[in-house]
Amino acid sequence: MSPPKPECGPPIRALAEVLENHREGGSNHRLTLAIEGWPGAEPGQFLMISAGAVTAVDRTDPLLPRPMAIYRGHARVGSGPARIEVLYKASGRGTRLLAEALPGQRVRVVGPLGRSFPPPTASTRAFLVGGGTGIASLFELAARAVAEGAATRVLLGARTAADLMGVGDFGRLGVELDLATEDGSVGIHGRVTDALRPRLEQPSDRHTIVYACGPTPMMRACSELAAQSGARCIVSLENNMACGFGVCLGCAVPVVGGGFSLVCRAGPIYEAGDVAWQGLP
Amino acid sequence: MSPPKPECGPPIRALAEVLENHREGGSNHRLTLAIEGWPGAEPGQFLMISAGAVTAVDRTDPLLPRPMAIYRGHARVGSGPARIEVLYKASGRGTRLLAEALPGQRVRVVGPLGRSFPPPTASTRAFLVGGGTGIASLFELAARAVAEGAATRVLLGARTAADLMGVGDFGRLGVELDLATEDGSVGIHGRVTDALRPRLEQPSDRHTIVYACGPTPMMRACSELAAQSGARCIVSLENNMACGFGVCLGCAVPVVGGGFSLVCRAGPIYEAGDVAWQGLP
Amino acid sequence: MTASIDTRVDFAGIPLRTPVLTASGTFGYGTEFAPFLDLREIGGFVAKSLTLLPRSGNPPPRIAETPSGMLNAISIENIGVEAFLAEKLPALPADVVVIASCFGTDPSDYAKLAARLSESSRIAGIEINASCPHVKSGGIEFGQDPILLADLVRRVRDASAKPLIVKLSPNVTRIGEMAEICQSAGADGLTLINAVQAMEVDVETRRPVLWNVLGGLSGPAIRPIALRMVWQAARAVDIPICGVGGIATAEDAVKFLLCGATAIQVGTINYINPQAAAEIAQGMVEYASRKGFARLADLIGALILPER
Amino acid sequence: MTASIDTRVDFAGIPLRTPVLTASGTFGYGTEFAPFLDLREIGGFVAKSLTLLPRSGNPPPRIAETPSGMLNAISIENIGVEAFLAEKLPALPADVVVIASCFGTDPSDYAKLAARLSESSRIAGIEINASCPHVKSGGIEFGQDPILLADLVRRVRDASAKPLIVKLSPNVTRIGEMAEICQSAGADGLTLINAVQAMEVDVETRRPVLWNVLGGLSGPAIRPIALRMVWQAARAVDIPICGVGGIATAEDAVKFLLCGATAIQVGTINYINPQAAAEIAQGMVEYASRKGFARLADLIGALILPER
Ligand SMILES: Cc1cc2nc3c(=O)[nH]c(=O)nc-3n(C[C@H](O)[C@H](O)[C@H](O)COP(=O)(O)OP(=O)(O)OC[C@H]3O[C@@H](n4cnc5c(N)ncnc54)[C@H](O)[C@@H]3O)c2cc1C
Ligand SMILES: Cc1cc2nc3c(=O)[nH]c(=O)nc-3n(C[C@H](O)[C@H](O)[C@H](O)COP(=O)(O)OP(=O)(O)OC[C@H]3O[C@@H](n4cnc5c(N)ncnc54)[C@H](O)[C@@H]3O)c2cc1C
Ligand SMILES: Cc1cc2nc3c(=O)[nH]c(=O)nc-3n(C[C@H](O)[C@H](O)[C@H](O)COP(=O)(O)O)c2cc1C
Ligand SMILES: Cc1cc2nc3c(=O)[nH]c(=O)nc-3n(C[C@H](O)[C@H](O)[C@H](O)COP(=O)(O)O)c2cc1C
Ligand code: FES
Ligand code: FES
Repeated sequence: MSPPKPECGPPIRALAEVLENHREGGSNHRLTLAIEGWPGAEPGQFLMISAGAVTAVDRTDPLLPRPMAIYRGHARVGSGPARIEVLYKASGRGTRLLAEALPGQRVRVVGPLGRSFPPPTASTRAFLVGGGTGIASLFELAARAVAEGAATRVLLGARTAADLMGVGDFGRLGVELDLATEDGSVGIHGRVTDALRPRLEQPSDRHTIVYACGPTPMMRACSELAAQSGARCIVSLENNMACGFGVCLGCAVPVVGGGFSLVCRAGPIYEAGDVAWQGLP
Repeated sequence: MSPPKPECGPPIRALAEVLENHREGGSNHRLTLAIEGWPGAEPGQFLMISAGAVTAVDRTDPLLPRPMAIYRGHARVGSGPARIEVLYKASGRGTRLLAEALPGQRVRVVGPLGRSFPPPTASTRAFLVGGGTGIASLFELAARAVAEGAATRVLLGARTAADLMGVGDFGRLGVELDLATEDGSVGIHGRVTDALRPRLEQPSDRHTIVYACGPTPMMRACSELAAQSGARCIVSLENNMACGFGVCLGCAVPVVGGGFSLVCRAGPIYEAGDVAWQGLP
Repeated sequence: MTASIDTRVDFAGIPLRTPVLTASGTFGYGTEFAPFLDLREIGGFVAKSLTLLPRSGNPPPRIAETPSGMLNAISIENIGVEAFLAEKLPALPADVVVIASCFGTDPSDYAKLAARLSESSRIAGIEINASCPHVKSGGIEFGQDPILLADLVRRVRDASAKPLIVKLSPNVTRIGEMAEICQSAGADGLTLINAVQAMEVDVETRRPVLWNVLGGLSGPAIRPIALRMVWQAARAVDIPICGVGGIATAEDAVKFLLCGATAIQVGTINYINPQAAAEIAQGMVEYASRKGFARLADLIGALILPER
Repeated sequence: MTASIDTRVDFAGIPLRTPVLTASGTFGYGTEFAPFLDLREIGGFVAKSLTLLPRSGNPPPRIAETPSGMLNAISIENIGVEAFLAEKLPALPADVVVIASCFGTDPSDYAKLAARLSESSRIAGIEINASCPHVKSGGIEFGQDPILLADLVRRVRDASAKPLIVKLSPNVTRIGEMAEICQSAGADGLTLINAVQAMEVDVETRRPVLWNVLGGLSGPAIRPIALRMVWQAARAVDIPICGVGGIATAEDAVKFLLCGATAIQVGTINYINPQAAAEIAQGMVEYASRKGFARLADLIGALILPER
């Protein structure tokens, strides 16, 4: 499969300083890092972050770093370090340890990694559909879409209001924003795909692009809705990763036409039509 | 071997709160813990302390707790938790992680463990000889000796002044205090045993007790000096430990007359004459 | 709600209150844990391996820490079978299940031990330690050689009518084959795994860390190896299996049951948390009720395999 | 001061700038690490195992995290020997030592691969992966069966004049015996260990974590097992040994040399720290100078054993 866009980089390995790391509703956290020598990143790229702050001596449990989308990158002030934001959910062992990292402590990062979203243009009708932590992969894309003058609607869904990530940030971008919660605590009562469906009722052409990131069933549903209305659909996949830069072969997902594709290298961004959905974990 | 004194206890397992944990010269640290349900301890007993503060999720590396002498136990205020002080040297993986524990964080402890020093009496001429981190095992004994009205002299040695633990505390007890440093930065220029030697030149009887805790060669030298002058010598041994309460059999040391003794259970306090010195690690 | 879960299992003819036992050599003779837990909160324990005569082990250092694990080379230091029967056994509450572990350098040692231990009504079962990974003569050869192992098990089987459990060594090419051999030789159950033979070096002294040079690796590091071997053994035999190796949490214990173990043993973690076994027993009940299992026994072999 | 240390070693006839290599399957085809380190800072690398034809591996999930380790069941996904020779090899700097790893389901596959690879002057040596722990047909049988292994090594020996290295499986009863077999069958060197066969289960889904059910355990967790096997193999054979298994620091690497390894390979840690191999190479120099060794080669087998 031809990648949507040449990968950005080259990635660096850095000892990032934690500037902020606080809880934002539910178990969602916002981590702000200062990274020296950051080469810049494109929307949709990610980082590998150590599972917890670096301690006096390296601990081998948990062993593997965790892949995290680059939620927002701030323009570097002069020659200083870049400021990079990550939104994450403290769920398992690594992210719960990460949630304990204090400002001034350090975390190891490798990135930017992966390929970025094919950018929207002024003629694009862009629907950015985010579910759960998948929302984190969409902010830079939304900002880019607005900058390009694309008609941009962001649809965000989660179980409940507290779990919705970054709603305020998206709001400030001035995009059209639809929210959906499974308990109806905010926005429409239901799934984010229920919010998308009516938007795609009219047949649309390839200038209409659905960018989806979230749980696999959600992305799969988005790709079907898009296909029905003739729209293009781009998804950002998740998979277990050990390295993040294409050497462990652990992140492979099956693709249409047979064989596998490395989410960390050929992805995480895919044309929905290229993904062999039934074969995903 | 008949233990010098029946063991105190029963030990408890507790999630202790870190009240203070700061550096005190060199790589020595003072850790103050608040422990609920603490049964009290006798001079010479120790704790098993987790290798670092307890984190959101248990990490299995480093795996084993670390044995640490109970440096000082403070009388409980009303029904509140007991305040226990530990002096430790941040040297290896576990103690360097322990040195990062912040006030308010928690560490797991099991204790009090091991047997205590045979107490001095009013008729005792007590020499407490501490080297390096071994000093930490002697403070409660010194306090007891003073309380009993024993003639008490404390001799403390280390590589350099900064490495000397708890000198101020011993001073405040009003004991006679001799210091020795290998670089001469404070006290006599040499080993703590060089400070002990002149004190034992006159032949002495069994009322003279040399209590020694420190590196094995130091304790061995003390036992020889004591033997030469006819004094009694009690030592506090160290050995690798996994459990601290007599089940792993990992802490065994050879004893005179063959066989092994568990430092955590029969010890750490031994009559110097019972120890098969040549067989120590 | 969790009260309604039936926690009982039958392991090799031994009725257990809960599938959670503690492993030989990690629980002393039981009494050492009195300050920390009520022995009735667990299914029972396997006592430190016994020899016919008292045995003093290796000189120090005997243990070392490794990533998520530890090494040991104790060499079966124990008080001997007679002192165990005379002093240790009577000190235990009557309703605590005690499994005795036998160790020897010759099959006849094992047979004599099993016969002697079988005279006591307090012994619920015999575990053959055919797998001690660091004693040159003894353990390792039995557990690693099919012929030796079959002979050993038969000899002990003839010497005792108690439930007979063979504890297997992980240091073999085909664990399933060893399991089959024990089954056909008359074993009632299997325990696996013992520690994995390993080594550690001190780069400062340039010497082996252990006096014995080689030792046994235990702790969470080996859990995935133990789980694999339990899974393979469970598919090779019909007799029940007791899983041991790196179990630190109730979830770990559940994994072993799902892979086919009838019971589990908590080992190294007892040192770090002397209350672990009781906490694991409780946690398994919570898991079962959360997952809607009425009996812990229903978890045995309940692993869902992809149909291919 | 550290500059004065001679870091060169000769491994199985391959002159190495430093004893630090990177392990097959953990370093891709080399080029992936260009952003992170200069390949000239390490001794060289073993490329991902190759098969005669391109091979796509197992469906996801392929990896899982375990205590101080990870499981993998990739199943030798690779681009095939021809694409490797045509595309990957030319992309590498001329002075980088490249060892090719061969994998097959039949001895003739290995022989053909070795012969084809030997045509390239860029290949410094051939490593036989006779030990892949998770492919039913192939790896595991060769590495675990003395007769199959001897035959395999002889067949490949006849097919190639390049330095021939056999990578052994840790899933055997007697590693020393396997080492001897390879030596007498004509191997120039040995690499050990490959990942240890293991398993992990997800208690929420009650399913194996890996699509393949079984996988290979790697990372620091297995280091004490690898060190033991290297020690045992080094005492069994005269041919040089390359130690691999859980190496994360220069001290870890030194331990393997002290136990008799001539070189080492960094594996899993490359994923976590893509600069690890270069840092380890540098750290070994610092260790040597701190300890007063003029040559890293002087560390080989320099373990001090208690005289008894
Ligand atoms: C490209 C990419 C971008 C991501 N961006 C974000 C983000 O911005 N915010 C966020 O909260 N999450 C993100 N995730 C998911 C995140 O990586 C996992 O939630 C996280 O790895 C779980 O780690 P844990 O320590 O909480 O769970 P644990 O249970 O401790 O994880 C155990 C192992 O499984 C892996 N794992 C578990 N769940 C996942 C998962 N869903 N995806 C990948 N690996 C997993 C872990 O990496 C680790 O190796 C992203 C995943 C990918 C692949
Ligand atoms: C009864 C007793 C009381 C002690 N009291 C004190 C004290 O009050 N203050 C203090 O600073 N130290 C004390 N020690 C020594 C202290 O336990 C070790 O310094 C500490 O375990 C080293 O751990 P680490 O994490 O720094 O080293 P690491 O290198 O990480 O230790 C690795 C392993 O070796 C063991 N180990 C290493 N050195 C020793 C040692 N000297 N003794 C026992 N185990 C060791 C560790 O416990 C651990 O299991 C005492 C030891 C014993 C046995
Ligand atoms: C210090 C120590 C001593 C042990 N002694 C014995 C023993 O005497 N008999 C035996 O069968 N197993 C013995 N074992 C092995 C354990 O019973 C268990 O099989 C092994 O440690 C793996 O389980 P774990 O990882 O939970 O510890 C010992 C283990 C340790 C750590
Ligand atoms: C994801 C992964 C893939 C591997 N692929 C191969 C392979 O293709 N060929 C091979 O000989 N070894 C392979 N190995 C084994 C490693 O080369 C190494 O022997 C093993 O991981 C132990 O070393 P470590 O603990 O340093 O990783 C692989 C290991 C991992 C983790
Ligand atoms: S995560 Fe290692 S190859 Fe993709
Ligand atoms: S430390 Fe376990 S018996 Fe002494």
